Amino acid sequence: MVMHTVATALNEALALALEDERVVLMGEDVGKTGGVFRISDGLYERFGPERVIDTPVAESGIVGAAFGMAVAGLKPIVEIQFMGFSYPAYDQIISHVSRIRNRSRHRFTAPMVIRMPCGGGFGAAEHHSESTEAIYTHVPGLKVVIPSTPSDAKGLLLSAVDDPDPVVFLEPIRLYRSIKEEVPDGRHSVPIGSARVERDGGDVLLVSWGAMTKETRAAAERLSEQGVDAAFIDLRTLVPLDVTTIIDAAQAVGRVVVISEAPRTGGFAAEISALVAERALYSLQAPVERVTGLDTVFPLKRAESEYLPAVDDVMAAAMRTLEA
Amino acid sequence: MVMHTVATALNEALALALEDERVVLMGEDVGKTGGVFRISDGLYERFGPERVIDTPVAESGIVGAAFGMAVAGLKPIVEIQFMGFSYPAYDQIISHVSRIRNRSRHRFTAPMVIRMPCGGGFGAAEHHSESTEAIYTHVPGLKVVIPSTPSDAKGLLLSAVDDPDPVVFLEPIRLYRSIKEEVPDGRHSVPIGSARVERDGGDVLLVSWGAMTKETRAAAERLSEQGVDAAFIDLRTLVPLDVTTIIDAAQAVGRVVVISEAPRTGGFAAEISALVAERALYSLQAPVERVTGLDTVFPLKRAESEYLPAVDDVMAAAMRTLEA
Amino acid sequence: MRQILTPAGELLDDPPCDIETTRRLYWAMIEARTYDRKCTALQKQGRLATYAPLLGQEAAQVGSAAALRPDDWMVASYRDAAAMWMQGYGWDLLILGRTGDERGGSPPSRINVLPPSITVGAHMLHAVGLAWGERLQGSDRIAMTYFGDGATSEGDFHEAMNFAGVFKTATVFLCQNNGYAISMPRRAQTASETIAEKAESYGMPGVLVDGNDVLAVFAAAAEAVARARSGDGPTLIEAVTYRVGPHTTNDDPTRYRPAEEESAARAADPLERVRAYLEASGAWDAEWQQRLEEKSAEALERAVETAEALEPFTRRDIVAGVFQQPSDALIEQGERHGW
Amino acid sequence: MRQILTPAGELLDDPPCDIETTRRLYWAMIEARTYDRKCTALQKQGRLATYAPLLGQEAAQVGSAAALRPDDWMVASYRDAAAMWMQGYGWDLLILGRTGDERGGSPPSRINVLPPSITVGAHMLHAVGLAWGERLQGSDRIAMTYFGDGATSEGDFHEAMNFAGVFKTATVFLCQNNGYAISMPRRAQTASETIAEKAESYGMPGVLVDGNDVLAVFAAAAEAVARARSGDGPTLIEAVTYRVGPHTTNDDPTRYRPAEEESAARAADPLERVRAYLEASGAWDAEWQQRLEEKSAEALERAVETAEALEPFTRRDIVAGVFQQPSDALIEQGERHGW
Ligand SMILES: Cc1ncc(C[n+]2csc(CCOP(=O)(O)OP(=O)(O)O)c2C)c(N)n1
Ligand SMILES: Cc1ncc(C[n+]2csc(CCOP(=O)(O)OP(=O)(O)O)c2C)c(N)n1
Ligand SMILES: [Mg+2]
Ligand SMILES: [Mg+2]
Repeated sequence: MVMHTVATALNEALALALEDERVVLMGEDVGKTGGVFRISDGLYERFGPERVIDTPVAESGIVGAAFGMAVAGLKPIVEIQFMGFSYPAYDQIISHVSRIRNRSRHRFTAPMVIRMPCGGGFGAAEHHSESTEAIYTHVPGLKVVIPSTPSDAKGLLLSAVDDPDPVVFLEPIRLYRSIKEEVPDGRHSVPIGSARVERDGGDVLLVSWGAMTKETRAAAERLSEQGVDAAFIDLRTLVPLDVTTIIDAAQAVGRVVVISEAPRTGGFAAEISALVAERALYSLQAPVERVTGLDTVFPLKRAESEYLPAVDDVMAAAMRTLEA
Repeated sequence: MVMHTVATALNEALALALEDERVVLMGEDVGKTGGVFRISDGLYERFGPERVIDTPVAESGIVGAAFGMAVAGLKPIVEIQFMGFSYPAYDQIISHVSRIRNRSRHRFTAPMVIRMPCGGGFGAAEHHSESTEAIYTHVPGLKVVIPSTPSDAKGLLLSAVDDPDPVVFLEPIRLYRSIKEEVPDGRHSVPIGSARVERDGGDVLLVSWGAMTKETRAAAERLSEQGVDAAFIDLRTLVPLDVTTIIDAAQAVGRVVVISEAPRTGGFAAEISALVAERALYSLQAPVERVTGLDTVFPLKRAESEYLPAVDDVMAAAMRTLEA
Repeated sequence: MRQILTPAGELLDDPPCDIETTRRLYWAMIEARTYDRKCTALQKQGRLATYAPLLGQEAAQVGSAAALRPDDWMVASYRDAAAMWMQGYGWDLLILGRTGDERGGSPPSRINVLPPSITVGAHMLHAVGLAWGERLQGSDRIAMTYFGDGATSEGDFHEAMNFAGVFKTATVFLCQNNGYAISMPRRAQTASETIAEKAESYGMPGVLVDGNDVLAVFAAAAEAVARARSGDGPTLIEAVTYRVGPHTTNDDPTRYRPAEEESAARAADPLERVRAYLEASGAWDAEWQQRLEEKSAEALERAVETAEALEPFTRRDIVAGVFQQPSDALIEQGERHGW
Repeated sequence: MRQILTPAGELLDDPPCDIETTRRLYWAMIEARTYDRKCTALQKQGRLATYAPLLGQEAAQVGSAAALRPDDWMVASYRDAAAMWMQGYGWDLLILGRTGDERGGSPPSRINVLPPSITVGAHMLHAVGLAWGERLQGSDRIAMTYFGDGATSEGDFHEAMNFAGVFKTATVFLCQNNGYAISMPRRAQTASETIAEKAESYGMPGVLVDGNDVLAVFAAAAEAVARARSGDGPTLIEAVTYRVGPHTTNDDPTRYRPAEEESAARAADPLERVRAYLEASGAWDAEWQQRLEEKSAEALERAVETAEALEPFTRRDIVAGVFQQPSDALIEQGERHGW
């Protein structure tokens, strides 16, 4: 066990993955500079320019070419520099990467990982703070993974590379270097499709993923100081969703708050809220609360805290479910 | 009043809109051929090639150039040949069309209409049967409209052209020529943001939009034959959503079925289901039912009826809410 | 514009292959035409979904595909059935796909031909990645991709050409300039003189060839394939041809092009050119022609039977195609009759 | 490569403007450099968000923008503050934007300059549409768009160039080839010799110009602008320059380029070249230089004050930017403190 941040855990996972000759890593500035977040630091030197590939600035090109490589038998890991720059590649992802298995009835497949740093809260320029997981979770044929701890980051990335299907792998920028924990050595893997129950509790269930786990965790702690016993599930995988874990907990607790950084309307939080109410209606003691970003463009540095859900917002929502 | 199909009503609305010199219509094959669905039939001849513009096959180019025109003071109406070909333009839509108002604090705006034929059920090739409204409804700054009757098609298209903000205008292909009704003459307009209560009823509330209104209507009729009094709301506008109409009805009826052609996970039906349960929890007599497409690629001709929700599916869901 | 056979079938240059090979190319063109006629007829009877005729483009497709090794990759589009068939994709599967059945997209494992691309533009990048991926695995397989004049307007054409140029992938870009993107004539699509010249922007050779001359196409493709295979990088070939039929069976070309243009193109038939050449070489007679036509008609008849005999495609099948292992939720969706 | 002033400031060709104008260009370049230094310093102090230095690109931006009419459109990117300022976009707004404030994107109504594009590639199409829209409204305004060498790899570059070529829009494409797209050197981005030559693919002229020579850039831009305004269509200009600083204040160029390359570029300073020319023409002295520097420093000081004095940007403001009339639900979101 070594202490890792999410960033170094991802770096280690990439290095382990690249030991398989079929794996290549490609994207803008992933090679010589090690990526704008240095997630691939040292890998270009270690595995060479044929395996760690600096590409031109062309997201559709990157994903489309990687798709061809995957069909030819490689396992490409693509880095899109920021989630907000994945949109030029959206057609390749939705029309081809996610569909070739179905289109060819398993004859051709595209096992590849599309990594995207996501989320806001670090004072970035426009387009650098996106949380548009909902445009990927709605696409049949894609798995969508979003770790929030160093261990999960490593274990899920290794699972994503091993997965026979394409995985959109979201990396919350705000968490890259904000948490450290011990991470199992070697080929530690975390299964795709299982949520992590971080905390048990009988009064209210908090469900979140990605960077918002930070605020959620803090809220759970502060609630506990106030005598409220909050359970907390970090989804980790959005597709395929661990419905059983969520619904069992919702039925047991009866009060649910879903926390997400994305704009409210049609965000993945809506899916969770809908599922909970559809499957646990008779256990619900209060309406499900959604604590989300605004239905606005993510604001620039000066006002981003006005957009992002805060610990207080999570607590207030939890209290509303208790008062209902 | 003249009898119109959705197709001819849209054609008339386009002709009326083009009477304003600031309006241009552009897209692939919209001119000389009048569009693959003939929605712009005759307009090239009437308004000329400068106003009804045949473009190269380049969706990002079409939307990006139209965006520039809109900023320069025109009111472009763009036709994307099929919704499944809107993805190459997704970056232009999400990163620029929807955001220029915010980015420039109202100094520059992009009032434009992006028309897309959508939905399946006519035996088309892959990519021609998409119902991905959820990737647009989640984008702040876009309005999303989807008429299902000739009158609404005309009235909403005229409102969309008049709107100061960009509108994604979805045209259910299956309905283009399947219904006829009398449509008010001239500049008849239907406000964006208001749902249409097609039918009142006290036993169960059916909520749908687009092509699924056809199955929903049929289900309401057959339920009524069986003594079940179904209310039916056609949303018509998805963003901004007419929350009041939906929630008032849900509270009054207490049983709700949402019907949508899109894949289930993260579809717009999830937003409706979530909203209803969040705002009308204490009135609900049964879990909200979602009747949707499968979480799969839309199948080809031979099997598409296996994917599409049928009248029976809607009825069965309604009965489940009644038996709960 | 490179030409070897004049429209009258006279040789202008050394042919790239012997007479026996030319006879095989001619046979393939007859198969292609038979397939095209069959599909057009089946579509009229409602037995196929929309169909995009390849009539007039037989030489461009047959001549280029003939340059490939059997294990090379092909990434083609909805109008390229003849090229795909040349590379081993059976008529039965091609027809099955056109009936609207996913199983038409699944060729046997030794056939490295992707199911036809319906989107315009995106698939060229796949051919870049395939060739690149083969090289990284130490193989000398190349990838040939087929697309139309209209597809060159898409951003993905640019990104594919640029990646191929930068990474020197073994990709042959075969553009069939058939004069139209649905209703848009070639001149209205781009302001360059030719499509071939666009290759220069990407540091690769561009070759302009008479796409109705099967020998010229074969020669150009063979050179490009050899170049790619030897590691010298990609080539763009513009094969100038004509879409004699409508864009698809839904289309009405009289709305946007003069009837004379169509009849002129019909007269410049790519098959007739080869026939005349073979006849002049003493390698064609009416009897052989009849045998070829009968053989092709039979082959197509069998293909239709095979395609139509398949058991229905079920909800369970739909669900089974999404992932290698469908999730529980997905299996549930496949098993429920209605929600 | 077109050049009018040698790096030593000697005239190779007729200058496109008189000495007085050249003095004004020189002053603008000093303003630009002062702005750049100021922003780099402010960023270090945490008063700006990430900043993308324009150091070394002053001539390319000032020379090209000088060719515009005040009401022409400009669509530029994150590194083009000098060009935008030339066209009337105030330093205060540019700095305000860099502090991370949406109000920096809102120039006064007579200024037809879009807020800087952060995405690479997409904005070139906007300049095509703007010029097209102006023409359809009977105006002879043209649109100039600024982008980097890296941006030419994006599909949207291709679509923009192609649309401009086909529809002959009055668009000037001004590519600042500064040698890098973050860490990717120009050679690794595309296999063509130059970027300028890519113009041919779109049926438009491509001009290669020394981007560190303000007079050559001005001359090339003035011709392209005149051509566009007279209805003769678009031009692509490649201004070859060098990004002397890091990509942004987050970047560390030592990871991917030799220090000598940077110092060589620093030595070939685009300002020094004009200074030497002006001095040789008797139009420069140290005292004037000092006055320019002081004036610029003051202007920038005031701009910073203006930007920083603004009241906070609130949740209500965020919500108010989405639509002309926010929906009730949106207003509610703006007014709630927390959910
Ligand atoms: C991305 C995308 N946009 C639009 C279409 C609709 N469409 C189908 S074929 C076609 C024209 C293509 O022309 P070309 O590339 O010349 O090929 P051809 O049909 O002539 O063989 C269009 C616009 C599509 N299939 N995909
Ligand atoms: C669509 C998109 N992809 C990636 C990025 C990240 N990015 C910002 S600048 C840049 C390099 C651009 O290089 P170039 O066009 O040469 O402009 P320069 O920065 O050198 O001025 C990249 C990759 C982006 N902003 N937008
Ligand atoms: Mg064509
Ligand atoms: Mg650059």
